[in-house]
Amino acid sequence: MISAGIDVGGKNVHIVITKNGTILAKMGGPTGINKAEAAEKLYAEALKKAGLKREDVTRVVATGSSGPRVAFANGVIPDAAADARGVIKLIPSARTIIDVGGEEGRAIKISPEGKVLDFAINERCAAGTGTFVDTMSRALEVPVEEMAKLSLKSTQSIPMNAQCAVFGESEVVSLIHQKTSKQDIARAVHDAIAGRIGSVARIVGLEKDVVMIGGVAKNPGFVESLKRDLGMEVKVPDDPDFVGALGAATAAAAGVLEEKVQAKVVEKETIEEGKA
Amino acid sequence: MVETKKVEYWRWPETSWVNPDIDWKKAKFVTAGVDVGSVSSQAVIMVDGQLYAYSNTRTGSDSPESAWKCINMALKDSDMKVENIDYCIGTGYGRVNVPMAQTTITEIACHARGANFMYGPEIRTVMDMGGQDCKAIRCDDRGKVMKFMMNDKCAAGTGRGMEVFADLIRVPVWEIGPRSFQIEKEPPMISSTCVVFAKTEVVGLLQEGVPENDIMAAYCAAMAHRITELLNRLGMEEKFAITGGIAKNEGVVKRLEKELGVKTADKVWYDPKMKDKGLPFDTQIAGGIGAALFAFAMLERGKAQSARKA
Amino acid sequence: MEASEILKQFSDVWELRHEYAKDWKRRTGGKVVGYFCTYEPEEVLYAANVLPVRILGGHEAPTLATPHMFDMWCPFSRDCLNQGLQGKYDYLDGIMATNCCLHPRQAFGAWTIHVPTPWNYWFVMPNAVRSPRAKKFLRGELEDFKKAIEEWTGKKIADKDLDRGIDIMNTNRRLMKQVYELRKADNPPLTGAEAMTMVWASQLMDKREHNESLKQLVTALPQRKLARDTGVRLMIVGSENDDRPFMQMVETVGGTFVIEDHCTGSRYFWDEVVPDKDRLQAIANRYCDRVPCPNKDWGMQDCSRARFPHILQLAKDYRVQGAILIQQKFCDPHELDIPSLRRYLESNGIPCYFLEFEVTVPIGQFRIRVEAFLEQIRAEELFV
Amino acid sequence: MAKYKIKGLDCWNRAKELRARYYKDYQEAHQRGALRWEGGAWSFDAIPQALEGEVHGLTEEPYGASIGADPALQVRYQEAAEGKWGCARDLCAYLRNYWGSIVLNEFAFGGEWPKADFIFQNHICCTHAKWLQVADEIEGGDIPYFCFDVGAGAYDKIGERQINYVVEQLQDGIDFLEKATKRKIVDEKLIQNVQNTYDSCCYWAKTCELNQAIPAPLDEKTMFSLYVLGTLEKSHKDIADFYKNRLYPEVKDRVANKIAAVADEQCRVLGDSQPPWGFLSIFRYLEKYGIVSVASLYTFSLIGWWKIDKAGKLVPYPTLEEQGITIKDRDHALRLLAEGELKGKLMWAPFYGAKYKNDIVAKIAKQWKCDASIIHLNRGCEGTAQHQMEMKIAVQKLGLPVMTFEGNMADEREFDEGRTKRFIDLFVTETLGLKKVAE
Repeated sequence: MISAGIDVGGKNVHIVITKNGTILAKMGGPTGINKAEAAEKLYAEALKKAGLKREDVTRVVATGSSGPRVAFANGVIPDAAADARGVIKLIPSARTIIDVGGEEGRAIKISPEGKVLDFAINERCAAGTGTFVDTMSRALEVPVEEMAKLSLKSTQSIPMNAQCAVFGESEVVSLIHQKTSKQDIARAVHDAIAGRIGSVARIVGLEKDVVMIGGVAKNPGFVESLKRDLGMEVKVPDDPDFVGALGAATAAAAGVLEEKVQAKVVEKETIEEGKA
Repeated sequence: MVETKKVEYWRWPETSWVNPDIDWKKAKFVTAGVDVGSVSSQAVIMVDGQLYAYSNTRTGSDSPESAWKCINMALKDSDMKVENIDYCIGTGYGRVNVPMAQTTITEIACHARGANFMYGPEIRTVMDMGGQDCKAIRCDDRGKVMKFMMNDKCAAGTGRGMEVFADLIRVPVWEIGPRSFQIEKEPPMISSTCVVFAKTEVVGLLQEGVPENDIMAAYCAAMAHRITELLNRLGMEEKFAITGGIAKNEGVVKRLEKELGVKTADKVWYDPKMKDKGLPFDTQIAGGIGAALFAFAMLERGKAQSARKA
Repeated sequence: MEASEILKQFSDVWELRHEYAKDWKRRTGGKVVGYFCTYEPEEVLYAANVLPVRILGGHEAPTLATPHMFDMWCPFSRDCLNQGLQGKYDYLDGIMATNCCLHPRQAFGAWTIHVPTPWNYWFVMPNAVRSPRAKKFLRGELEDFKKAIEEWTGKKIADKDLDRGIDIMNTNRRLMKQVYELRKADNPPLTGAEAMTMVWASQLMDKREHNESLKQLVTALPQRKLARDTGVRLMIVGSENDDRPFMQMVETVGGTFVIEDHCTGSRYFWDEVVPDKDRLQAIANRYCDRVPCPNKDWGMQDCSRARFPHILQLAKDYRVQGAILIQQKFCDPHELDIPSLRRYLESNGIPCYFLEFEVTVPIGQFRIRVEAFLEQIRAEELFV
Repeated sequence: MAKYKIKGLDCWNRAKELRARYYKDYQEAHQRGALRWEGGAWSFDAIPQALEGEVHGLTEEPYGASIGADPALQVRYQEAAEGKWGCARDLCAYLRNYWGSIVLNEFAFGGEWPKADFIFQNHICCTHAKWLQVADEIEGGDIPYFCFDVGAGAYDKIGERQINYVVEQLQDGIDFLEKATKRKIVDEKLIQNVQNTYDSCCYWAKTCELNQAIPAPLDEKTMFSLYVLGTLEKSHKDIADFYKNRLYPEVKDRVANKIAAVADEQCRVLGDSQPPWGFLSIFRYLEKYGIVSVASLYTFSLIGWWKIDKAGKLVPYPTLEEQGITIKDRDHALRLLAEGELKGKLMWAPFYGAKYKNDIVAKIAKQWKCDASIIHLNRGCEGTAQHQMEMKIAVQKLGLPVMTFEGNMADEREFDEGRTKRFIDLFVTETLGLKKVAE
């Protein structure tokens, strides 16, 4: 059976098409302004890459913060659920998942079957997300990939005080003025976020194996900082940013079909409101 | 993960100006104020307390460089050299890294003093909307700070935020103000003013097909609201003037006036001579003006010696 | 000994607090009890030859505390718990807390569950300290506390022991007050950061040793001249404060802290126990009559506060030109007082500036605020 | 096809009527020559209500909560408190609503802010004494103010000394009241009020106890609106009568007839702390999955009195009848009142340590047959947010799945409805493995 998983996040769309569990095609790209369109377009490309027609695909499951926007999906599953399914497929020994994407960092505790037992997310501030890294790389005037390499060369740890991404930016600038090496600054940035994410992970409890996924997992500098913060090994699968999509595809194959979750807000009820 | 930069919608034009009617060589004191902010840098040159030249440039990652860049730009159409300056005061967020400055004074004091010079002695409340700080200042008729407050450890509702927004919505930053009024009716404001999360929210609105102008209106309104909160905490007293970059954004200013129920002082020189000559009025140079005026005062009062090298 | 050397000793105890406590145990074979709030009656602990050490900030991101205290709890309390969870206090024989504010109770609660400590005690300190009923009630609680310690240490606490405990504490208070007296000078012989380091040390080390150093300090300080301009005479008021980088930063940009009202400063030691043949009652009276924490400061007939006039008096005695009001983020007791305190001080001609502390303060952002505040105070120099 | 019958509460309108009357009485008190007083929901209203003549109180928390139920109003009030008075944004959300209301001189139920004649407060958390101390200041500082302290220790440590400490303060409180109002305390009234207080507090606990039944006759969302009366004036005979003779019998009858709060009850949830009042809709959202919040330490013991019996079970605190007590005189009344509030109100236990809360919560989870727990990490009230993370760990140890979500009982700026529903979807479909029930 052929199934597809589509992960539509804040910044990127990731698509995985599988046949009886084996991956036929992976396709990723930026969401741009219109996420639905981007998903549509990339899905077409993915099918082409896999040499398939739409009707060949039995079931499509979407996930990610904008999963519900994917009109052609047969169902939607929550992103943490997709993470869990994807990770357990790739690394069966995984018990704790740390997923750091552009706008959210989350930790998930899973059972050996890949069921979500507990989860926590980095609440309401950007200082624990990929965006923080992007902002800092802009301030440091080196691309993120470069930052990763630099931080691995760093020899000392400098604490960053700023919580806010924008103040972090100016803290980086003042570190530059203090003639702090770019290596050390890069590490300071990674350590700062790792600290935030690390404490989120501790909320669900750190059970081995800890697996990190999401776009930021491609940043070895950050992974290093995270290992340091957690004081334990952190595994990273190949293409860590495709894991959510893979999980959705797995769900599709398994036939998990949640009816689309409407985001409509129920009208407010007051304290007098009762059962009557 | 790294964003490849397209057109930089946040980038605004850099400017400079020299007053042709002043012969600085006759001056008793030539003073300068260099305001190195987190986003923009200005240099202001004053001749015996008269505005002689200024520049408004973008701050790079290196403050000393930015300082040189803006002071050289201010003097590019003048025969004055930096060595001719008697006393220079550095201000702004990068004030400690202004090589040509003899001393530093915070932008809070400088903006109050500058606003007093630009808008006149009736100003009692000054709002400096800078790159990453909002400063609400109460001052007396000489522009002396009586009380002030700054935004908390988060950059929501600052100039930097507006730039990120401009980039995101792909509209030149100076167009946001005017376009934010080309709307049917005022939309609800963006709920999160956090630079990063506002981004998420804006993207959401764009996807729901909310017209760009409405989103700009919603963002400007959110910013105006943040500033109102700060002013309420400070305790607002008229007349009220705005300095800094955001002052140029009518979209924010008009909404701010509406929410406060207070009119902001007109952006024209208080000094009739300057007004009549139609000298350019740039709200971003208030800090530099204040610094240059303080430098002049310190020389006059013998609190400082001329550092003139030539 | 030189004043500077003695102050250096205090600074060393502050920096090497754990080494000090471990060494003290080795030297004396005594027990060490950690405590959170200055309403814990150290007199009784000293009477039992138990060393009380206050849990103070470690100033590292409290990542281990997050699973136990989510971030609406004050950073100081989270910091305290974090150090417990890191094992930094593994040498403690006991840990105790009291009815102060709700924040340290979180830390204490988690501590008793997750940080193995042989003995723990919850000491009930009444909140209505201005009620005539509190003193009697507190005496009873002290009785229980004394019993609990006797059972724990297996030694009876006699009146002479209580007298010793009271004397150690009172001597310490008296000597530190003498040092503070010197801060009234035009050019104080010690900075605010140094003065507070002295108080922190007092909360961390054996007060008998602290007292010996203080005796020398009191004689040595008058000869000390600091090669610095005192600048603006500042007061700092608010919640727990052990942020030395902040104190030092302010004193490098043109100000000097000449007095403060913190439970890590004058509020901790200002009042002595007035001896009475009923020792426990004497101790109870002291803790009810001391300069209160805002949390315990309310009137019996009206909305008056006992704390405000005291703070104003300090400001006058120390010729304060401006006050910096600080609080740990989320510190309700101080958040509840500060708007009123600010109005009170400003109406009495003392300009105020407010700052909110976290585990680490963003020095850069605070520096500009402080500089601007100092400029505001001496602005006249800048006008023709 | 629904699993159980459901039916609205017959006494519902009576509850609404009592609540409405309470605020109206306070507002109009002066027109009737009656006195007005402010205090907390736990301020032993039995005492000021025993003053001769007509007296009406305003309790601060429920008032703040009512404002919280209306996000637009709440933001306006809070911005007034934060802006015009200058208080911190992270203070108790009820308090900011309350102060803002005074700052704007607006009574949330219409008209101007009705200034009180005196304040009779008690200090239950860091906020309480200061709440009305500052309110008094905002109003000019001329309101006679009294605040007593109940911080005498945890329920299992309450002995003679602790009771005496509170009773003596109450006696001082009576002197204060008589001096401030130039009216006398009427002992007959006081005795009756204490009797009523016992009925309100014990019968609320008995009603909560009935919720151990499957299906649960009440869901927490409804209970929120029912305990409110007890936070207004538990010493009032109409309110005591409501709990004893209207609510309790009706809920008993629901249990007998298997009338459910939620038709498709399939998962019983243990809650904690106040809900985000402006967003009670999340409870409706849970019902789509057949999830019923049936119990919480907060809802049970905010007004309910409880004790732990010999078997270690959590049971309602005995009424005076059950104890065979008739109140003799004023001191007897004060003593009984202090006893009930100090020993019976387990809500206070968490203030003395995480273990207390965990023990009680574990009993509730077992006795009320909870399958899971959803904890509102309430940034608006540090009192009820005591040890919530420790509670999470403890409940997970019991084998119950736990979901937490950050929010604020009365500051919508700190609650993200969309995200919370996302959490619920994940928790319910994945961790609990439940499907939405057909609508």
